[in-house]
Amino acid sequence: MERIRKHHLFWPVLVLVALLVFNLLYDPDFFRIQVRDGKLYGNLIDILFFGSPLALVAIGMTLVIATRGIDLSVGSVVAISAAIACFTISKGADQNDPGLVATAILLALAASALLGLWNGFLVTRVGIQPIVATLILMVTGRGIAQLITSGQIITVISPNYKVIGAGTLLWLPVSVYIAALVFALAALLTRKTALGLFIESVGCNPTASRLAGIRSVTVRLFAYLFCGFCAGLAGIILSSNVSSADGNNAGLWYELDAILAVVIGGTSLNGGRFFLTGTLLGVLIIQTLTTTIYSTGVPPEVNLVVKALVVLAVCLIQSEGFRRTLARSLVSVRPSHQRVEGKVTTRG
Amino acid sequence: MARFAIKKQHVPIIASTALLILIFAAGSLRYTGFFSLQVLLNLLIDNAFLLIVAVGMTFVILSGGIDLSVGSVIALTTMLSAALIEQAGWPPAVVIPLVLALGTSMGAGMGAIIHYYRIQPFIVTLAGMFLARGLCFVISINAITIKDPFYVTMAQTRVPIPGGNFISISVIIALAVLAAAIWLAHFTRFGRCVYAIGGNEYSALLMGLPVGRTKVLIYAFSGFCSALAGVVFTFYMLSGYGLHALGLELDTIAAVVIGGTLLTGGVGYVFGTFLGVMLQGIIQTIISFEGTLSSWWTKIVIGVLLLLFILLQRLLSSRGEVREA
Amino acid sequence: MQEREPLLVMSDIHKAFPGVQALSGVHFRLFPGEIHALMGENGAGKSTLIKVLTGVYPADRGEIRLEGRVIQPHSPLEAQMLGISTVYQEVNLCPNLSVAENILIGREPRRFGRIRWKAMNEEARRLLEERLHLRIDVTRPLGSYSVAIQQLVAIARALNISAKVLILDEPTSSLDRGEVEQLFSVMRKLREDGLAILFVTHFLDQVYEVSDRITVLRNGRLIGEHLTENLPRLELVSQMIGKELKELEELPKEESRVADWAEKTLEAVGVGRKGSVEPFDLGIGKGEIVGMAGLLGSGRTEAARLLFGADRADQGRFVMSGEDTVIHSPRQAIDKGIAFCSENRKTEGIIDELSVRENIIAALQASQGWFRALSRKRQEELADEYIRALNIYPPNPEIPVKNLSGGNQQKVLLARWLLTHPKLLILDEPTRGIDVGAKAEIQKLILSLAREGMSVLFISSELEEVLRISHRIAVMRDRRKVSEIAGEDISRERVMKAIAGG
Amino acid sequence: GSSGGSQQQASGGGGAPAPSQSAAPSSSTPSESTGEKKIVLGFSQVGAESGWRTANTKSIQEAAAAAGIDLRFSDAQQKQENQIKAIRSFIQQKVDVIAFSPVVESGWDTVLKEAKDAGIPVILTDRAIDSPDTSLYVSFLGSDFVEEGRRAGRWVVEQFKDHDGDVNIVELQGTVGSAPAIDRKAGFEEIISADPKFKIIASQSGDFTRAKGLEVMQAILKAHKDIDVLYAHNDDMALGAIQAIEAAGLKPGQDILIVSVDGIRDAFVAASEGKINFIVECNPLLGPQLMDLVKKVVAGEPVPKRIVTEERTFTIEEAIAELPNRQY
Ligand SMILES: Nc1ncnc2c1ncn2[C@@H]1O[C@H](COP(=O)(O)OP(=O)(O)OP(=O)(O)O)[C@@H](O)[C@H]1O
Ligand SMILES: Nc1ncnc2c1ncn2[C@@H]1O[C@H](COP(=O)(O)OP(=O)(O)OP(=O)(O)O)[C@@H](O)[C@H]1O
Ligand SMILES: [Mg+2]
Ligand SMILES: [Mg+2]
Repeated sequence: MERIRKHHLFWPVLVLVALLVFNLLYDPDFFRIQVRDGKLYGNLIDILFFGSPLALVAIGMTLVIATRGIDLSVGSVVAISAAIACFTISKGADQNDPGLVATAILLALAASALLGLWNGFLVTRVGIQPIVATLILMVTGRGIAQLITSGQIITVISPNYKVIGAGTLLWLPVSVYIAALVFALAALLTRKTALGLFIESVGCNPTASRLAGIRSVTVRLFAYLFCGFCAGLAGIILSSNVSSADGNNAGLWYELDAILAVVIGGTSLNGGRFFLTGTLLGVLIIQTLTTTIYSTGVPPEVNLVVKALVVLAVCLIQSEGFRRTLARSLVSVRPSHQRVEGKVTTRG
Repeated sequence: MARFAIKKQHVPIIASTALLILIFAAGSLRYTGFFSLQVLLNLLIDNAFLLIVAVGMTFVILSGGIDLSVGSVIALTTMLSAALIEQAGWPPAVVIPLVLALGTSMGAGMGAIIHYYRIQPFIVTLAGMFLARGLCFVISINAITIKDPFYVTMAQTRVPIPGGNFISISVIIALAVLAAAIWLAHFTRFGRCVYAIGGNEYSALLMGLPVGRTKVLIYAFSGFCSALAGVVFTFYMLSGYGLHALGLELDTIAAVVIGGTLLTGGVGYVFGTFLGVMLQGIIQTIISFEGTLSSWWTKIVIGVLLLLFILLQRLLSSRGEVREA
Repeated sequence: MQEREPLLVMSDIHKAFPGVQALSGVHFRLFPGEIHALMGENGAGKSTLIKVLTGVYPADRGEIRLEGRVIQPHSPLEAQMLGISTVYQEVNLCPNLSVAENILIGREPRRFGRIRWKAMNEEARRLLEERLHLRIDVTRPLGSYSVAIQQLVAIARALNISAKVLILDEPTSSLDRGEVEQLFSVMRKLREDGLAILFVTHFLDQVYEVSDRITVLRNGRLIGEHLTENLPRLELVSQMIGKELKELEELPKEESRVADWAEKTLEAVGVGRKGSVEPFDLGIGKGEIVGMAGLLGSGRTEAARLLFGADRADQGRFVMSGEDTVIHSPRQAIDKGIAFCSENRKTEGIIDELSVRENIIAALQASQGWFRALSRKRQEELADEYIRALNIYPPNPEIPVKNLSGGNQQKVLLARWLLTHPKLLILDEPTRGIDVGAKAEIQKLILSLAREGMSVLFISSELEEVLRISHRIAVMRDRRKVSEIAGEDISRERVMKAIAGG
Repeated sequence: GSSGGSQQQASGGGGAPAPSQSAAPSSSTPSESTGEKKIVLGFSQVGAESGWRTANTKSIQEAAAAAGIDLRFSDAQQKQENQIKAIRSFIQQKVDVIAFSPVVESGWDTVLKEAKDAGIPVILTDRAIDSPDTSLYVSFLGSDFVEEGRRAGRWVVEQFKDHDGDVNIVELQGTVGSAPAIDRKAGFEEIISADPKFKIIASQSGDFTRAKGLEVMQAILKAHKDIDVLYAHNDDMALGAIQAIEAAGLKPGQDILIVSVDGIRDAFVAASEGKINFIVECNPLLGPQLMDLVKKVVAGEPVPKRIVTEERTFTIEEAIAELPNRQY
């Protein structure tokens, strides 16, 4: 029991379970999953389905944050990738031509990876602070996306393209498989090769890492590139889901949600240790919260207040200091004050 | 040793100033009506509130933290002011101190959570951002216009400057805040403690500095600045609205960082922030003088100008460093 | 002396960290007007005791009395206000602030709340010069100075606080003889003024030179408290280590095999860098140990960094096995079989969040690249091997390295580089903060590695150590290499003379 | 008629009078005749947040080119403060007329006074401002969001006039706090509140986007089983919602009646497939009307204070007929 409680994922899991239980109490049907037209249909599936693009972005973001960076441009990359894919398809004679769709996807992904590389270049080679370097693309990127779409929403009619974001494979949405695949890829890359160690060490202490011979430039470049790639994939899923590309709104505020997910998952914004599974849990928490808000009919004007309170609760409950205060005030043995404890908190 | 020897730490500031002058000169050559004092003064008038929040944010970033709640606190301040004045009929003399106190205590609350419960500033202030913005809509979804004579006077009074130009009262407030903040950062114990915390929080603690108190104060100060910026913003807009100052936190952070403050904390100058704000303003001005850009080109050009500026700044700075060495 | 009331009494102090009982039932007394040495192996709990005393960590159990009253400081600030001034083991100052600020922050001279910068710089300059005979530009950021200077600044800060108790946790670990003398004379003066001084060091000579009383800890337990004059050296060592030990000094001095060293592992020809080191020549033979001696700031560290590519040399060339090579980055140096263990373990050495295992294998893995990952099993084997070889405590490869005691962190760094089996190993203050037993072990290890053909460049501020193990000594002065002394010529006097310049 | 659009040059330089240092009220009211000097129009657009807005921008740009008016266009990226800055810089550039679509209704007095003092007439497009001082602008050209909501409401009431029992309505709101969302909601509620059988069982914000419309509708469909009507504040949300309804195995337009506002082309396509039952148009093509107005203002002719743009509503049949004519 003690071991479980000490596990870094214990509290995120608890929060997620609490949210789900709340839903179950509110609506006993919440967990019901039906099979409809050969696919599973239900709230839980929706959470996975709508969570998958965010999960993709957050996975990429985790690596960037682990290197002590941040990527604010993901939302814009989502929009650009969506725009490129839809624009390419819309220019085709036969929008449903598999070759065309594949070309469109490859183009979009290549562009996204390139944009990620550009961010990495600014950060590592030019030495611009990550937040500013990626802010540039965040601003410019929306413009580029709109330039591609001429400010319009490009609608495509391409069942083949639609499969990616709205299709079903073995009862589950295709996008869920894509997210799972990328997650597995990231986990494999970071845990089976030495990349994870390098990323963590660069994020923890860049100087020491350089002196230990770790190619910190390459490592960080890779992180940004991967993040761009993930955002691009998310853009394809999002646009394919609604069969259209909206340069202005696609992926709007994604950067905040993605960073939030990463932080809830236990990765520190100061770089170093990162937790991909934690990030995934963070995404599920955020998406479950969103779904909860929609399905319980919280009035839109208080949505944000609810979100704020939940976010606060999530991070307070993860704080050992708060739990101690809470326990103390519940038991109310004797009010004693907080102790200064240096940087001794261990993450198991 | 010479009296005019440039210190390495000052190189970015000097580079930014030089660039700002350069851009202004370029703008003057390119656009009619650009080369006038009033254009510069408008820069101040239009960015007074940004300057005020950015000053508060500078302290936060110097300490190695971040405050995402500033834009929402501004919105909440405008909303609260408007609701209290127009709907509840309270006098401005009560409302303004009240909103300032509220902003300050909200900041202090976030600071306390950040410090005592050791939660990352990003997430705490993000929650603060959602909360403040959400509270706006709880007060009212609609915009509330302010017709109170005091606010109208504050909004429309033009303080004449020799040469037929003018500034607004908000500019005076903003410049006063700037001056006070420079003093605070460089000539008080509090300010130095902020730098120390940014340099290394654990060391600061071991050096016997009041880390906890200072951190709470830093966020309280940022909250105060946001609320004050909210008041100035209310003068500027004469309305309370839940969507005011949307996304301002990023503009603010950008201004601070462009001004040479390191996001990792401990390095930077309040005056740099002033330059950062002016730079963002001048980019906006250039865009509106250009007058032929479509919406997307506007974004692209803003981004490209930003990039150019930062590249030049780095180039100049590294030159300076080489010469210094 | 005995009859006086102790100024400070810590009784029955317990402190546990996850997995480690750092202190169990420690009693400690400190009398006014004495210098009290706290001794123990690496990881014995010395620093922890100090941190408990100064409110950095809360004690799990126990009581602290100062002048008879129970105190319970919750932070170093409170401890300071109670009159306890501390220099912690690692340099805990702010690298971004100026030297003057680091000394005086929190107590700046002010007028109407406004800091008087001029007065502050003046005061800092005066303090450093008068007390520690150090003349540096106090307006420059602290981070631009070497570790030794930073250590002196930290000491100056502590000295400037009017205190009843002064705590110095390994203040001398990277200071040279002269600086140490300076510090000791200040300490003796403070002792006369009635201050109680707690002093931690691993240098036995220093203990016997200044201390009046010794408390020994082992594995977090109190072993004994003695008056210094009643405790012979060997007895002290065996109390610390827990077993009898023959005199440590008697290391087998290598009989020179000068002939072998004709084959050079690395030759630097006219290598230098503007503003840091004047061009110098240095060749290191296969299996040779070259020591580097010099005063504080003489440029030893900076010369070593050039050889490793940590800073890029802007003049001269390198020759390895007869061929010209470029060394522009640590990466290239490592690929060519050079390793460099930095003196600054906190900022340039350990990767603090990562585990001991990961820290140990970092350099080896880096040289193997991304895809040839060491298997987890292999990593554990390697880590275990070196934990045993260097006696790293606690012997758990999975704890974050930041939770290790200072000396043990140093051993982890050594392990990291030994693991790469370099052709040339550059060691900058490798024994910094390492206890007597371990120091001897490490010296033996270095000698045996050299016998197997590894070249070593050995930098230490402890001259004795350099003299003991070097085959050849390069002396630096004012950022220039001024002489080279080899073989039979090596003697304390000659080296001292070269260092002093004559 | 259409004329070559290459008249717009990159930079100004032509039209403005000799630069004077002061921005003090000058007596140089736009007295130049429209003869040789081109009229300079400063237009501050809200942003490019939707296809509707882009069509609006395009219409204005094309109409200006066609009318031979020198357009200074500035995009506010959805921020009121940017619009205020833009208007200040128009004053600085001494344009002949300023026109803008206010981001919000309130907070314009200060800057419009400056314009008034500088003698530059102001035209509002698309949205009104709520200033009591109507002398700050010469005319307001645009649609009436409340009326759009009412039209949607009237259609719903009409459809269910013979229906007894509750009519369950789901509302997809626009961005919380935005003027169209508030007004379209208010107008709709005003009409349906007349009869208590109309019940809004869920009302959630879909941020005016397809993706959100889909996501929100998906959740609502799980929580509510019998929905009769979907009222979406814009077409994009309706299009997203249609997808959700289809995924739930229902038939949009039949099982759930759908009303939406705007009238973009994709909505007409959906309507022609019977998936949207009623479209309330909100016309973005104000350009030609605006240019006429500008010319009149400059010429000193009297103009009406309020000009409502011509807007229609479309049932499925009308939508099918209209579809070929839709440009945006
Ligand atoms: N923050 C911490 N978290 C966990 N364990 C710790 C922490 N700090 C110290 N320890 C452990 O407590 C024990 C005592 O460490 P301490 O730093 O007091 O040793 P020390 O006697 O000062 O050694 P050294 O001579 O190497 O400085 C060690 O085993 C160390 O690993
Ligand atoms: N007067 C001074 N005395 C000592 N160090 C100085 C002095 N002035 C500057 N320094 C700084 O100290 C550093 C000296 O270089 P370096 O670290 O190579 O010396 P070192 O011989 O290794 O001595 P140390 O024992 O201090 O490490 C330089 O970075 C320099 O900036
Ligand atoms: Mg220690
Ligand atoms: Mg050195």
